[in-house]
Amino acid sequence: MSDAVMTVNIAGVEFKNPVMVGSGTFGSGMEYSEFVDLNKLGAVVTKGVANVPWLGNPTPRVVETCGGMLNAIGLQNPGIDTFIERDLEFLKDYDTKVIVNVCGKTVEDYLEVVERLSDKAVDMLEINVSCPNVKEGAIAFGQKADALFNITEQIKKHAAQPVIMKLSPNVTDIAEMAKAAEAAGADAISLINTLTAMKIDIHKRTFALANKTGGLSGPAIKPVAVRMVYQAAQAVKIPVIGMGGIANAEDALEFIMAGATAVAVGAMNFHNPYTTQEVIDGIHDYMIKYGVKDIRELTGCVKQV
Amino acid sequence: MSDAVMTVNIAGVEFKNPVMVGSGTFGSGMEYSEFVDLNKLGAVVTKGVANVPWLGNPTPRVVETCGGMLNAIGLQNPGIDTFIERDLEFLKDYDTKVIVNVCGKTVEDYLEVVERLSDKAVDMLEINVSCPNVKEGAIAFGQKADALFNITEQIKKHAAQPVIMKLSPNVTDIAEMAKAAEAAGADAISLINTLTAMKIDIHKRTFALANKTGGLSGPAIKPVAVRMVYQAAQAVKIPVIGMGGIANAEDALEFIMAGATAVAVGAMNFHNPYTTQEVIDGIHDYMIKYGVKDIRELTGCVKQV
Amino acid sequence: MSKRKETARVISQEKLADEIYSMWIKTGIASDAVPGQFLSVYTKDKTRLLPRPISICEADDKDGGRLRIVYRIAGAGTKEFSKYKTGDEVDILGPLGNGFPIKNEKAILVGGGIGIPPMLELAKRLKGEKTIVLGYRNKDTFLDKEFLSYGNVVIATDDGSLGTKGNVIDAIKENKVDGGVIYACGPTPMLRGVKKFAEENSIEAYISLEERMACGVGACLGCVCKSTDTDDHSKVKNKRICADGPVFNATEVEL
Amino acid sequence: MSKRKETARVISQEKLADEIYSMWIKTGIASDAVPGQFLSVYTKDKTRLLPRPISICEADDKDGGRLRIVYRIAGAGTKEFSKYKTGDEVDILGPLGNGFPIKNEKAILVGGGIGIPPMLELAKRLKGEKTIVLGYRNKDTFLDKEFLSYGNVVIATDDGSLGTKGNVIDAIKENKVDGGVIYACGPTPMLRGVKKFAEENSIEAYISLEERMACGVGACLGCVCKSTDTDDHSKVKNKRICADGPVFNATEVEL
Repeated sequence: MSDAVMTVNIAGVEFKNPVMVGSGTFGSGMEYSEFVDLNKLGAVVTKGVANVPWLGNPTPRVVETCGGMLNAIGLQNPGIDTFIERDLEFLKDYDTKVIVNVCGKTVEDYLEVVERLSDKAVDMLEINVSCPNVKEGAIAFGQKADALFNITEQIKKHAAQPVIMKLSPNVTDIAEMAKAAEAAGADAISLINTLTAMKIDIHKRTFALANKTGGLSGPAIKPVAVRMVYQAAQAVKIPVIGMGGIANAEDALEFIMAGATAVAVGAMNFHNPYTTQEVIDGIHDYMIKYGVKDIRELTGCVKQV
Repeated sequence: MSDAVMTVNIAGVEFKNPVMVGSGTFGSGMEYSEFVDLNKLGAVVTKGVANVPWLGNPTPRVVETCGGMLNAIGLQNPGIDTFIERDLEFLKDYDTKVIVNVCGKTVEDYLEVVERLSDKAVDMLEINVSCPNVKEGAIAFGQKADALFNITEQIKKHAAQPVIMKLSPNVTDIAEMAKAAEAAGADAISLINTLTAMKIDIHKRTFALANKTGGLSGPAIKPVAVRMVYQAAQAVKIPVIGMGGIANAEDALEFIMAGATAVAVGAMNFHNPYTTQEVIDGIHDYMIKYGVKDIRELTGCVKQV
Repeated sequence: MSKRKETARVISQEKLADEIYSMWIKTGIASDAVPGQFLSVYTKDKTRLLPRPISICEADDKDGGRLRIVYRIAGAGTKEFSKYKTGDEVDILGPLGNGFPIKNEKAILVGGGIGIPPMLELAKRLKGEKTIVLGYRNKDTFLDKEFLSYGNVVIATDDGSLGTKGNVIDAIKENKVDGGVIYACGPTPMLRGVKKFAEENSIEAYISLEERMACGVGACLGCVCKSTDTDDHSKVKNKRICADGPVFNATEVEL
Repeated sequence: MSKRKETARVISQEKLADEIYSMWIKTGIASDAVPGQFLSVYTKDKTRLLPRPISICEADDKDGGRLRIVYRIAGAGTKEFSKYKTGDEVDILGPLGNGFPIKNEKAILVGGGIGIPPMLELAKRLKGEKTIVLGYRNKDTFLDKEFLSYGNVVIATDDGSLGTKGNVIDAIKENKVDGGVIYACGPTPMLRGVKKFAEENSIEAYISLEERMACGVGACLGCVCKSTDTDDHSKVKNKRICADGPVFNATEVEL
C-alpha cells in the first residue's frame, strides 16, 4: 500500500487508516472479531461506558425504517469496572487504536470515567453528549453551545488522552456547536450522532419503540450527516471524524471530501458485518484508480460544481 | 363514504379529506391534473409565490439520495401577478380547497403577497419561513423562535385568510417553534419542510448541487418528521398539518396518529403521480377495516407500546 | 461453528398453511447449526437494512448442507422471502444463538404457532421418550404430521377445531403429559404459562424468546430480555436474546 | 396523447457497444410518442425514487405499441435496466416533453454519444433529404448502420479511429454538409458548437437538452435551462427542459 498512504493523524495519534466504527454499533469489537480482522481497522470505538452499569431502556429498542433504523438502547453498559477488566483487556491483543466512548448523567459521572481511564491502554476518548435516548444528562450537554463548552472544558482538565466531542445533529446550528467544542479545548469532534425520530405502528396504534422516540441512523441520514460534517469542518481547525449511514467506500469518501479526517461505519455493521473492511479496501482502490498518493489530498477537497 | 367520515376542519375551513400536497411538489396542480382528479384532494397547496418573479438557483437543482432526494430550486416562481392571473384562475374550476404558499426575502415581501391575495379565491395561506435553499429571508425567520413570532404576528395583522406557518426541521427544539407560532396567532402549523443536506460527487469531487446544500425529502426523513409532528402537536392546541416522506396511506396514518389533523404528500408525487389518490383511498380502507367512523378518532391516538 | 454471512441458494419453497411458508436453503451453515439456533435473513429490498431473525426448523449435511426455515409472513420482508423460487439467492448470517441443551430425560416439546418450527430439529435430535405439544389458532395446522415419527403429538387449538380447545397447557393437562424437561418456543403469553407450569411441577424448562433485533450477534444490545439476576455479561438484569439466548432456562428470565 | 405511468413489458434487450444498451418495450405509450420525446423510467430498487429520463429511439404501433430506448449505463439505475430480460416488467411514465418539430427542408441531424438515439426516430419521420452526423469517442460505435437507410451518414470520432478526427462540427465542415434546418442532441459542448455553427450559417437549429430531473412533467422546476428572453411560463429567464423542452430552438436558450 506504499503507493497510497492511508494513515491519518488526529491529535498526535496515528491511525493506520481513516476507517473506524461508530460507537454502539460494534460492542467492544469482540462480537465482530468473528467477521473482520480488528487489526485492519483504523480504530475500534467502543460502546459508551458510564461510571456504573446502566440498565438501558425497555424493549422494543430497535425498529427498521426506510433506508435506516431507529434505536433506543438507552446506553445500556456494564460500567467502567467490567469495561476495564474485560473489554480493554480483550482489545490489548489487537494492533489497532482504541477510542473509548464515555457517557454519563452528570458532569461528575463523565469525569469519573475519564479519570479511571487515565492510566489505561486507551488512545482517545470520545465524549457522548448527544445520545437522544436517555432522559438525564447526555443530550442536555449536547444541544446548547454553552453547556457543551462547559462539559468539554471540565473533561479536558481531567483527561489524560486526547478528547473527541461527539456532536448531536439535533441542533439549529452545527457550526456553533463545533466552535464551542473547539474553543473549550476539544482535540477533535465526531458527528453525527443519530437524529431523534419516531415510528408508529398504525395497526396497534402505539409507538414502535418503548421509549417513544429513538435515534435514526443508516443511509437515510447520510446527506444530513455530510452537510453537517462539511459545515463543522469549515467552522473549526481541529480534526473532524465523520459518520452517518456509511455503507461503502463511496459514502466514506463523501465524508472525507466534505472535510472529515477519519470516518466511522455505524448501523451498516448490522446489515453487513464486513462493511468496515470493504470500506477500507474501497478507499484504497479509489486512491489507486485516481492516483491519489496520500489520503490527506482528499480531505475537504470538495469544490463548486 | 358515509360510514367513514374523512372531512377535517382547520381554522374554520372544511376539507373533504385530510390529504393535501406539499408545496413545491405539485406546481399549482396543472401538471398533475393529467394524473389525478384535483377535485378529490383535500387541498392543493401551491408552489411558493413571492411579490415578484424569482429566478431560483443554478442547476443542478435536484439529486437522488437513499430513500430520498435533495432539491435546491431556490423558490423559483413567476411572481404574484402571474400567479393570480394564471394559477388561481386555473384552480377556480376545481372543487378543492386552495392553500397558497407564500415566500419572501423581507417581511414586506411577505406582506405584499398576503395583501394581494386578500380578496382572491384562496382558502388559507401557508407561510414559508423554512426554505433552506435561499440565502436571504425565508429560513432566517424560521430557525429562531423570536423571529418566527415576529413575522407570524405581522402576517396575521395583514392576512384575510387563516394562516399556516410552515416550520423548519433544522432546529434544536421544534416544540418551542410551534409554540412561538401559536403565541403569535398562527391558525395552524405545517411541518416538516426539508432537512438541510448535501451530496458530493466523489468522482468529480464537487458538490452534487450547484447550491452546495439542498433540502432532503422523501421516505428517508419520515421518522424525523413523525417525531417532530408528535412533539409539535403535544406542544400546541392549533391544528398541525404533517408531512415528510409520505408514500402511502400507512405513512399518512402515522402522521395522523402522531397528532396531525391533515397530511401532505410531497416528494413522492415525483415517484408516483397517483400517490395522493392512493393515500386517500388507503386511509378510507383502513377506516372501514377497523370500523373507524370519523378520521378524528385517529388524530393523535398513538399510545405507549 | 463460526458465524458467517453468505449468499445461499433456495432449494425449494412451499406454502404450508395460511401465511406460513417452508423454505429449504443450500448452505454450509447447516452443518454447524443446532436446534434452537436461528438465521438472520436479509431482504433484497435495499430500503430494509435489518435482517429477519428466523429459527432453524431442520438442518443436515446432505448435498453440502441443507437448512430449512418455516416462517410466517409478518411484513414486507417475510413476504419477499415467500416469493423466492428454487435457485434464487438469499443472503443469510448464521448460525446464531445458543440452541437448546440436549438433556437425557423424558422430554416435553412445546411449540405455539410460529414457535413450532425449531421443535422439529430438536425432536429429531432428542433420542429419548418425548411428547410434542403443538398449539395453533385453528385446524389450519402445519408441520404437525412431520412430528409423528419422533414422538407422541398432542394438539391444542384456540377455537377447539382440532385437539384440546385452549392453549398448550390445557392440552398438557388434558392429556396428562409428563416429563423431566420442557423445551418451548412460542408467543410470550404461552411461555409465561410454560414457565409457571414448570415451576409448579418442578420441571426444568428451556424457553426460546424473541424480540426485535438489529445486529443478531450480541453487539448492539437491541434485543434484550429481563433476567432474574444480574447478568454476568451485561452487569445489569438484562440478557441478550441473540447471543445469550434465544434459549434460556425459564428460571433465568422474567417474562 | 396524454401522459401516463404504466407497467410495461420488456420485449428484448441487446448490448450495442461498451455500456450502451438497447431495449424494446411493449407499451401503448408508443402510439402517442413523437421523436425527441422521452420516457421517465423507474428502477425496482426502492432506495432510488426518481425516474431516469431516457429519450425515445424508436416508437411504432406494431403489436399494440412498441417503443425502443437506447441508453448508456451512467449509474446503478441504468445498470439495473441493462439487466432486464424479455418479459420483465418496467415502470415508465410518458410520453414526456415536446419533441422535434418536423420541418419540410433539407435537414442535418446531429447526434453525439448518447444523444444519437432520438435522431433515429426523427430520421425515419423526416421525409425529405437529410444528412446524419454522428459523433463518437472512438470506433466502438452504435446505431450508425441503422441510419444508413434514412440518409447520408457522416461520422466523427474523438480519436480519429473512424471518420473525421474531431467533433461533429469538424465532420460537417470536412464533408461540406449543408441543409436548411439542424436537429441536434448530445453533450452541452457539442450543442454549443451546433448553436454557434447554426448562427454563423443562418440555419435554424433545434437542440435537445438534458438536466437532472425530478417530476418530469414540469411541476418541480428541477430541470431548468437558461433562456435568452424572459420565459412566458416562468416569467424569468428559465425554461423547463422536461415540459417546455427538451427540444428548443437554439436561439431560445443559453448554453
